[in-house]
Amino acid sequence: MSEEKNIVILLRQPPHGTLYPVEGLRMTVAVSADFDPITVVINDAVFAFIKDVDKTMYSMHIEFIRNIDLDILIDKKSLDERGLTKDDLIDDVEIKEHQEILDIIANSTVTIPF
Amino acid sequence: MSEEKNIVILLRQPPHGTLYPVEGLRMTVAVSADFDPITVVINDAVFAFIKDVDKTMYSMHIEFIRNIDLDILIDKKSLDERGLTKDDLIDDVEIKEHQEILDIIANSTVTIPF
Amino acid sequence: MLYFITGEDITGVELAMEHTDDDDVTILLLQNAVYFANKSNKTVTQALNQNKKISACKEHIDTRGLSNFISDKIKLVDNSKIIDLIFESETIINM
Amino acid sequence: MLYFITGEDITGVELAMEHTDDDDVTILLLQNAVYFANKSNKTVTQALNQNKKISACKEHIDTRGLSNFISDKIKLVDNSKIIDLIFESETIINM
Amino acid sequence: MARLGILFFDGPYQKQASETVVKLSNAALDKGHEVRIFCYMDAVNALLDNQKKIEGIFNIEEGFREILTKGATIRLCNLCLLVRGTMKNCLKRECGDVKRAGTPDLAKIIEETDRLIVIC
Amino acid sequence: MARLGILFFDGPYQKQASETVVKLSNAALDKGHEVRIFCYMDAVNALLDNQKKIEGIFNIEEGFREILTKGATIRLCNLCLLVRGTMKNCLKRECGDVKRAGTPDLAKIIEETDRLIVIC
Repeated sequence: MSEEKNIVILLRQPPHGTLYPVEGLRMTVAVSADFDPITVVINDAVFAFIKDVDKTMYSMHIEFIRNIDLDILIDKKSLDERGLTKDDLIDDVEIKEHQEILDIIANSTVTIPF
Repeated sequence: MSEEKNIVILLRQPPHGTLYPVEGLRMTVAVSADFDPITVVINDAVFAFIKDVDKTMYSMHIEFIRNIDLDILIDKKSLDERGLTKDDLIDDVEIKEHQEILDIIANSTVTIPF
Repeated sequence: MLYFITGEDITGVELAMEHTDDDDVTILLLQNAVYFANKSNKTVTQALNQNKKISACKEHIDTRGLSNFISDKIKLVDNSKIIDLIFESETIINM
Repeated sequence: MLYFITGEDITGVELAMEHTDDDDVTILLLQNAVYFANKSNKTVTQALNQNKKISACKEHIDTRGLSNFISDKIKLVDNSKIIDLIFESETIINM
Repeated sequence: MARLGILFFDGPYQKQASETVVKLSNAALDKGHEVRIFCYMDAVNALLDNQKKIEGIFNIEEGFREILTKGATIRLCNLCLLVRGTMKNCLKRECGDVKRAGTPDLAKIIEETDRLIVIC
Repeated sequence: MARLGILFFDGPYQKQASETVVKLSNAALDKGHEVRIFCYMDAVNALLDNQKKIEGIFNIEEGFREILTKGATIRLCNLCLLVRGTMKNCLKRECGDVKRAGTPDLAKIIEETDRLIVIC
C-alpha cells in the first residue's frame, strides 16, 4: 500500500521561537525520497513564508522542495486572520482556499503536524 | 530590600500534561523559607485544585503551603469561564474576584509564572 | 477518518467540524486536549450538537478529574480501544 | 510596572490592559510574544488605543520580518535598552 | 496483526508525550501489533540512560526499556542527539532494537507501517 | 551597578528561551551588571557539554560558556538533572561559576538580586 500513501506535512507554528517549522520542512525533504509529501501551512506558520522573515535555517529546504516540484500550500483563511496578503509572501508558495486545504488534509493517509 | 519583596507564584497551566504546576508549587515551598510567597491560580491551572483531580504529585506541596498559613488564591473569572464553582474545589484554596487577583499581581515585586 | 488530537491547539477540532455529515469523522482527544471536552467549551459543544463522534482517553480524563465536567455524549476509551480506533480508521489526522 | 512577556500566552497583555491610567504600565514583548504586535491583533490594538506603552524586542521583530506589520506606536528596543527597562521598573510581572 | 508507527517530539518530564508513547506502545504490543517509534527533536532525550526514579513520577527510561523488551523498534534522530550533546548517553543495543538514525528512516517507518500516529 | 536574576525552564534548540537568556545576560554583563541564572526543569540541559555546532543554529553551550567567562553565575536544579539522566554531562566548574543547586538557591537569587526576570 505504501506507494498510495499521501503524506501531508502540516506546519502550524511560527518560524522562530521554536525549531518546529524548520524541522517540519526538513522532514518534508527527508520524506520526499520515498513519497510526494505536500506541505500545508496554517495558523502562525504562514509567517515562515513572508518576504522579510529570516530564512537562514530553512531557505535551502524551501529551495529543495520547489526544485523537485512539490507544493507548499498556504491556507488563505490563516493569512486573512493575520492581515497578510499574497504580496507579503515569497513566490515559492501557493495560496489555497480554506476548503481546499481541508480537503487535502482529509485526503491524506498520514498527517504530520509541526 | 529583600525582606520587603512580595513574591507571587503564578500558576497558569493545567495540572497534568506538563510538570509546570507541580514544579510551580514546589517552588512556592522552596521560596517559603525566605519569603511569604502567594500562589495565584489563573486560567487552566484552576483545574489543579478541583476535588477529583489526581494530586499524587503535589498534594504534599498543598499541605505544606497551608500548614505554614500561606495563601493559594483562585481567580474567580477563570473558574467562571470553565463552568467551575467553589463546590468543585478543595477547601485549601480561596476564591478571589478578578480585580483582587490583578491587584495582588500588580503589588508583587517578583512574579514567577508556571 | 480519525482526528487524533494530543496537543493544546483546538485547530484539529475546528477542522473536524468543517466536514459534512457524508464524511465519517471521529475526534479523539488525548493528553491536555481532553480539556476541550469540558462542557463549557463552545467548539466541542457545537461539534456534539452537529452529531460529530467524540471520544476521549479515559485515563487522561480520570487523572484530571474531569468526568463530571464533560458531556455524556463523549465516549471514554481505554488505551486498548484507542489502538483499535487507530487501526479501524483509514485516515489518521494527527494534530 | 513592566509586563515582561516572553510566552505565547496573551494573558499578560490582557492583565496589563486592566490597569487604570493611574498606574505606569509598560508592556514589553519578546520571543514569540512579538506576534501579538501584529496590527491585526485586536487585544494589542485596543491596548494602544488605551495609550498603554508597548515595546517589543527589535531583534525578535526583525528575525520574524514583522517590522512592516506592526503599529508605529510600538517602540522597538535592543537588548541593551531592555536591560535598562528592567532596572527602571520597580515591579516586573513575568508572563 | 498490524504495524503501528509512532512519531514524537518532546523530551521526558516537561511534557506528557513520552509517557503517552510508552503507554500506547504497550497497549499495541499487548494486542500483538508491531510498534516502530521515531524520536525527533527533544524526544531523543527520552531514551537517555540513568534517569533517576522519583516516587510518584512515571520513569520514562524504564517505560522505554519495557517496550523494547516486548519488541518495539526505536530510532533516534542522529542530528538531534548531536546538537544536544546527549549522543553518548542513550540506551544501547543490548536493551533491544534501539539505534541512531536519520530522518529518511522515518520515511521507511511510514512506508512499512499501517498507521502513523504523532504524539504532540 | 545592579544585579539581575534570570530563571528559565526550557532546554536548548526546541525553544528560543536559552538563546534569549544568553543574549540578555550578555547585554546586562556588558553594561556592568551582575547576572545570576537559575536553570529549572528542562533548562538544566542547556548547560550540557558537547553540543555540536551546526551551521546557522545558535550554539547554546558556547553562549553559556561565554557568559560564564564574563562572570555570570549559573545554578542547575539538582533534581531536574537527576531525573533526566544528564547529571554527569553538564559543564564543569573550570568553565566558571556553574554548579548544581536546590530550589532554595533560587530563593537566595531572588533575595540577592535587584530584579528577577523569567524567560518562558
